[in-house]
Amino acid sequence: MMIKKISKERFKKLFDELKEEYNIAAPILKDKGKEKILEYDFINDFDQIVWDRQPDSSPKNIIFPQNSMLGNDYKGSKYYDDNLSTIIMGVRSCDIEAVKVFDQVFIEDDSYIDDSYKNRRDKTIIMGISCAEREDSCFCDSLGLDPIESDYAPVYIFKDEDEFFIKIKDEKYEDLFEDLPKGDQAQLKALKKQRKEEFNESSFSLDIPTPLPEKEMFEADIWEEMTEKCLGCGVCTYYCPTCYCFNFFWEGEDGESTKYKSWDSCMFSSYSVHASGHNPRDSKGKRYRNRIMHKFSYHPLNYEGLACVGCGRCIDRCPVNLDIREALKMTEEYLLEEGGDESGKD
Amino acid sequence: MADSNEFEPKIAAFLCTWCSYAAADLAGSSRTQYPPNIRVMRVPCTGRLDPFLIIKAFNMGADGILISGCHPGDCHYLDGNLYARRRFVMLNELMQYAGVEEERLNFTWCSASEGKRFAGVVKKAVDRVKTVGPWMGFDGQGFSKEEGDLINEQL
Amino acid sequence: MAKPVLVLGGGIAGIQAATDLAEMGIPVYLVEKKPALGGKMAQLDKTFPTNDCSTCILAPKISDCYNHENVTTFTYSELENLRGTAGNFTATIKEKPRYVDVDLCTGCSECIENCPVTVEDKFNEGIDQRKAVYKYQDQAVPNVVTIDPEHCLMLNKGVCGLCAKTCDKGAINYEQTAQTKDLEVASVIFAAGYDAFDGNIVSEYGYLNYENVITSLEYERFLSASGPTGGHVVRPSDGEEAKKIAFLQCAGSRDLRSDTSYCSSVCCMYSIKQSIITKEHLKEADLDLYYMDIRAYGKGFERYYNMAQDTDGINFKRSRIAEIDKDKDTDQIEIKSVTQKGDINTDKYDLVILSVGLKPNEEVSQMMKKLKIRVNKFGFAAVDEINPLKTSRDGVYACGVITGPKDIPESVIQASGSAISAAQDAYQRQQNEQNENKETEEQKDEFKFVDNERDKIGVFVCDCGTNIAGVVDVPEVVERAKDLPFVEHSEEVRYLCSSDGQDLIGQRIKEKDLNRIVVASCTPRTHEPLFQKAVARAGLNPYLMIMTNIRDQDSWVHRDEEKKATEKAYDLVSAAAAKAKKAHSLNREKLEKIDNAFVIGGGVAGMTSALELADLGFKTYLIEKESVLGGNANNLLLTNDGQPVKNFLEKIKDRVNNHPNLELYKNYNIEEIEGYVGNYKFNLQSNQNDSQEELEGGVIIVATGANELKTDEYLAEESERVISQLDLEEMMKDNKLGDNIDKISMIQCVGSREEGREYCSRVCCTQAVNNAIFIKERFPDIDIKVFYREMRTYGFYEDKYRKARQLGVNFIRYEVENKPVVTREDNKLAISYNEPITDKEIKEETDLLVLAKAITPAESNKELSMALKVPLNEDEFFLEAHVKLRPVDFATDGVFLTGLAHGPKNLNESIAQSKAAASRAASVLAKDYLLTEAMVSTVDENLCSACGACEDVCAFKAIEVNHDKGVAEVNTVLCKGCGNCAAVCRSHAIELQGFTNEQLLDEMTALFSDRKSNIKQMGGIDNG
Amino acid sequence: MSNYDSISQEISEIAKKLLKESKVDKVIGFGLGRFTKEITPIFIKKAEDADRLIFNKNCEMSLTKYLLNYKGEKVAIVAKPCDSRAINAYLSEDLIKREDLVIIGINGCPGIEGNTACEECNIRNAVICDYSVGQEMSEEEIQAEIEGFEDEIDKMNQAERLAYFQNEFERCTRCYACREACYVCNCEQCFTDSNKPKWLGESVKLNDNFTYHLMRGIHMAGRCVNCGACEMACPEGIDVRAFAAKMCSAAEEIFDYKSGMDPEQKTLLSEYKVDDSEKGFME
Repeated sequence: MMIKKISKERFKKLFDELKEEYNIAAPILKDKGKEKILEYDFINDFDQIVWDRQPDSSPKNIIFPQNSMLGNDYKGSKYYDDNLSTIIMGVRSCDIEAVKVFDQVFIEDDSYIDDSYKNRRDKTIIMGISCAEREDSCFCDSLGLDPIESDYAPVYIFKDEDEFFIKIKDEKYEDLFEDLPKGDQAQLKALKKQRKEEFNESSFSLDIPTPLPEKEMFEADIWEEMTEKCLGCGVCTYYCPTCYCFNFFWEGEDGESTKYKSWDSCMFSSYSVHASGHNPRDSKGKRYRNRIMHKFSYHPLNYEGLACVGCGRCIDRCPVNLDIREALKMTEEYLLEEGGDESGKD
Repeated sequence: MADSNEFEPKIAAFLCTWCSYAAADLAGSSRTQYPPNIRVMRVPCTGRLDPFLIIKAFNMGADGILISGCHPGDCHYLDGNLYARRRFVMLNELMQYAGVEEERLNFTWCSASEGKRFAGVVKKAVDRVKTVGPWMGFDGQGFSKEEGDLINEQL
Repeated sequence: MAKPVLVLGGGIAGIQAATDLAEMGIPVYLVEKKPALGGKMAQLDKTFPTNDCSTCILAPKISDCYNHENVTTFTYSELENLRGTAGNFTATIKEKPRYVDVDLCTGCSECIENCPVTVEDKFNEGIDQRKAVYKYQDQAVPNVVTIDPEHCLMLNKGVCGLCAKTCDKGAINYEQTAQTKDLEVASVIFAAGYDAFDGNIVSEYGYLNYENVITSLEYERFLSASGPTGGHVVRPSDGEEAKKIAFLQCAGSRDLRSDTSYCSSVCCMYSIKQSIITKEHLKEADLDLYYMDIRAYGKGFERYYNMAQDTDGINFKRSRIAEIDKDKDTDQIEIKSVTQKGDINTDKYDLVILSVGLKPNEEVSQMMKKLKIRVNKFGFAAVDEINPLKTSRDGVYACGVITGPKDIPESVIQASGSAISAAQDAYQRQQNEQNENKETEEQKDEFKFVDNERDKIGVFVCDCGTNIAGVVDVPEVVERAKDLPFVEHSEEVRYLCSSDGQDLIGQRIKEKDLNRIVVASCTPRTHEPLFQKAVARAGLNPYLMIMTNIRDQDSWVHRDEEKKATEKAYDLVSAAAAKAKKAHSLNREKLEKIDNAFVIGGGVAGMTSALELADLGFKTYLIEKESVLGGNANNLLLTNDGQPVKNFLEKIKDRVNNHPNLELYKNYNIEEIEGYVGNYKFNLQSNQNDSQEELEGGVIIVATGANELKTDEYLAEESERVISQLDLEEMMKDNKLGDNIDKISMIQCVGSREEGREYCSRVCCTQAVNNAIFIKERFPDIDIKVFYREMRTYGFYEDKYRKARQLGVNFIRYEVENKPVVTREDNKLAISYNEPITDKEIKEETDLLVLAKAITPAESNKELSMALKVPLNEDEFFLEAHVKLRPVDFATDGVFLTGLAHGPKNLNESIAQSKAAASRAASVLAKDYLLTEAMVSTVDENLCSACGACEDVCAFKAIEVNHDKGVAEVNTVLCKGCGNCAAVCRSHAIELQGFTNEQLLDEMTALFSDRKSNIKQMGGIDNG
Repeated sequence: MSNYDSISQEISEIAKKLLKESKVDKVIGFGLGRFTKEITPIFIKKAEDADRLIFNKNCEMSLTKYLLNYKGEKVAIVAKPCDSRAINAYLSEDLIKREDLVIIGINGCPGIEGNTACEECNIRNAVICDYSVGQEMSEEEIQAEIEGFEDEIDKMNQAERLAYFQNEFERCTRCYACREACYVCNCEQCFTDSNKPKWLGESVKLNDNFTYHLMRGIHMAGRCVNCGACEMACPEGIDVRAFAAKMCSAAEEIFDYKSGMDPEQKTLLSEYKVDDSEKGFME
């Protein structure tokens, strides 16, 4: 482990050095019509990076692009070079945890290794950043994550006003930061302690068994009511850092077609339609059940940890303000009322 | 279109079978010459034309469209062309608003006896499309290698 | 087996009569003197009062008729003789030599281009020129050339022969001779049409001396886009655009000095039409119409007339023409005219159009005389008011202008009407005939089902001799087509339409197991049926054949651009292949039907229709809500030609009461109507007692009549001395015109042609004239004044008008803004009016005031129109499917219209129309089953959200939302395959078979595939 | 609208009464989320919960579409003027039954915060309702609300417009939130999901994105009530309403047509007049 401490100016210099060797993606403000949205993209200019709040979307679009022709497709980004590895700067605990979910599914699961993901992932270095303040909708700590620091990123940044601690946990990358001035470990510890204290308690507390009891919850009658207002648009899944469902298709004319891999969404009514026309998830409730159960039951059953990281983006982006916390609370209450019977769990 | 450097547009033409397609046939039997830039798709009635098909023509790379049906009142199916007229007026508004040049959007009527007029309409439509050049797609990226190179040069 | 019927004349009347008969299953011989079908209507540009394009509406009718399996057409042929009696005629037909083998000629017109002889083109009224070998018109049916024996060098001088050299089909045959044929027929319909007045009749207007004086039919060709001037209005003298134009009405008509003293009925309207169209062509033009009375008496005419009056630059001048001269300097025509008040005006015009009238063809008149068919003094076939379609010779019927001047819809009505009379002579429904039919039809079901097989497309590209191959590089197209997806076979054929070519397609289908066929040749409009049959013969569903047009729309129109034409041909072939790939087997379905007919309304119209159908053997239900039959006719004294109406009425009422096939429901109201063509159900409720009836039938005829206007204008409600023309007839009937009446005043247009009732009631002028004559002949001392706006005694009724004036009836014109005023003083009526010639205000007493009250639509029309789902027009009369060519049909199949419910008309017109409605209804009932179209709409129930948009836009009421199932349902019997529903359906739940979205999209994909290599997709990015 | 509290209270009281008297099974309205202060659609089934109903300038969602989920049930709905037009449109297509429906219409709608559609909205009173709440707005007041509104895109030239929309639709991820939020989009299957035929590719490319929005745009013709729900729903802040709004203004300008004004009204493209405009046709 190595700790460095640098000024903003020095970081900028470092950035300029790194960008010669790496593609760099970081959260920058992007014009989205009337508003500006904080989103990860490949950049060339350090000053563009916004450090101080949770980006509006996760780095999923970098590590798992929406459409890929089974190579890379970054919409022809100017600052992306396919020959270089990529550093993603400023990734928060929640999003780091989400990358872990991807890694579990696409790389660590022996049953199938997704080469295109693995190639991309192998060429990606994640530089995490410590959260300083809670957003309205996020609740990672309620799910047991630490917003201050995540162990899963090999390099971690702690921003203190105009100064940056850089903690290099993976020896592999120490070379990159060798020349930087050393940081004081105690000072960093103090900063973390102060952060922790300042980090207000989430008003949202959750007491559910994980994995959620599969059969019991599958049969629970709460789903339709929970999703009465759901439009079925799929925005939640697109902005979810852990949703990784995808679809393959060919596009183009005879002899000239391209195979694509593209995000899918379990909230789409067409998600699980059979060729026969039958759809086992033929209602919004059933589809939302899949979303919750995947995150809180199926994933923990098959891997480790939850597949929800509490980033709250689905809450922010939902056009009708459907709140996953309300859904989880309803689940909790349902289990409390109905679920004295432990046999439901397995 | 290799024998000349001049831009030769390719225009998607939808003609109703009873009037305008007949007019095109009449232009043929009276040997009235017109430019070979249109590709005719025969439909029973302009009322059959879902505006989607017209939008799709641009999506696929047609440089323009030409739609011609029976004159109002002449519809073989009584009033199909009158419904079509509204659709086209609205579609035209939409396409122009979206930034598609009006010269690419050619709507008219031709009766079965208007062979000469049909030839004139084609000439006019082709001339109109020529004035605005090749359609580069809604993404502005062009459809052919040449167009692509042109854009890359500009970049 | 029904015996054939002979129809003479291939104009619109003949075509209609032939088609109706053929639809009833009766073989028809259609004989046309000219080299092609179409008659006068084919020469017209637009038609009034809708400005419909004449060709657009006529051409499909011609091809339907020409291609009908029951119609045998003899063009360029004439009737020589007719022997025998009704039911057993022998007609001798002479086919004139064309010097062209009709079976070999493809109509390619190469010979025409090479012909060195140029002559006047009769089709274009001699304005234009044509060659000695010629096509009668561009869209000639049959589409073959004819050699003009008068001018052909080879035929006359034995030199030239260029056409024969040009034609590699060997279709030219200078040795051809006239052929005579004897045809055995049951009955004959004369639909021989008319001639427009020629130059001699109108010579006094300077027609023969001044180039810039032309006839209206010549002008029609000027206006036609396919005419000699390409639709430009120019002066013949110098080809300059005409800016000031005069129309002279009644040129030759209503003229005592000539033998055309009748009114030609159509000239006012066609001149209005021409003036409106002229204004469309030439916005700046100044048009003057010189007229006596504008006779806008037909349905929708008054509105049209008003529209013209409201158009700037169209001026109606009520004046007589005094003098016509030419200004030698400017070539303009100078017209001196005199108004009613005697003012003289002089104006100059670039172009003067003589609104010439209609007269029977001299030869036809002579022929009729020869065949013992009585003609009237003008040479028209003599018919009467009660039998308007029957000639003096049994078994010989007449329709169209041959019975008197009339417009297109009335000709069509008469044609349909005469068809049912002719059918009664010919029609014997025999079992063996039905069996025969069934056998041929059922073959269609035996196509191999190939839809789920791997596509194997066969492409056949026609050279059409040199017509295609001379421009398009056919071998290249054939070669490249081989590489198209799923193309199994691609081949060049010299003449694909030849019987060898057709057989070749069948052979290849069998050899190579082809299951989709692409034919690249001429236009599918004429040749699709041919190739469909060729494919069907080889056991393949005909709808798996897709045709594309690389001749009429490619090689012929890009003659100097061989490369581009070849590229286009390839594109079109690839698009057709793409479409073929997505083609499905389609079938015309057979549906059961009920052979009974409903007739609603027991007036003369309803009774006539019902009797015609009953006579043909169809069970007919006649429904009348009143307790008496006869309707308005019960009030009439005499027909317009002086026959007692009562006798006629008694006769048909008696027949109605006693006909074995006719069930009469008097005093019944219709409670409910449901169903569709072939399967209607009526619930009737007696308005006398509780009895109810549930009846089933296949067709409905609406004959619900109309009413006399109820008004209080002119003290109509206040004084017993103010009566209507119908009341007057009642008085005349009862001999109540006694000594105490010295003065009778008649006011015309009471409630007609005014705001709120913008139509002419049509019958009143003639009725007033007839009644005035009746009175004058019996009481010559009674003073009769008729206050009129325009006398509309059209056709032969003009003679009555003249007679009334000769008898001393006073006709006094008034303007609608300045109506006569009626007052009552001491129980005496007085009428005040402006005397137009002297311009003096006059007030005088009158003993009786007779009002020509408007004919108004029945109040029940609204309710019935909703129950039947058929429309009303803005005046609330029923609205037919097409005012020109479908005057008794509704857009909804199986429902027909006749009589006053359609609009005001005279008795003879009602009778003719009722026969027509019966004829149209019979053509549905006479079939063994209903046959749907193959290309109809189908609904994917999974996608349909039952929003009803398709139902809203369907003009044929073929779609209905089933609210229980929550889906739209298509009645394939009614669907005409226009596809409007498919375009309006947002979820694409409804598709038009044969033109599916998939087919159109794939067609487009093929056409633009060379533009599809989007660089964003292919370039720049490593595909890994 | 001056007093949201009193309006909210009115709505609550109507709802309470309707539920208590079992006139309806549920009331669809606006309320607050459990963990946020954001407005969210709520579905009140018990009279005692009716107090949760509120109305304020953040009630941005279009609730009309939820009616399709309750066919055959008795439902009350809180309807802004634009929603009331949408209800009319559903009624005209027989998608819902008037007798099953109790409409609590908002009069004098002040517009929704952040919803640009409201800047040009000239229907500020519910056009169909059983109960109305709020103060009806007069024609003058409405004119004052929309005064000064101009379509900025209309002022651009052709190339600028194309560039503007390319820039917008470049961001589209085709999540179809605009579609799902829109009351008009109630097809059993959207054309975007159709395989036969395939109208659009699955990959998110500008050419197809643009095409999608055009196709959606033409489907809005004569049906969009300009509620702005699509724009509010777009997570990418794309001007997804522009085409629909253009269709509204064109329909009004050319055909004097406003959608959803009457439950008997046919949609713009399901009818015609003989003398309809031929704007944009070739000479």
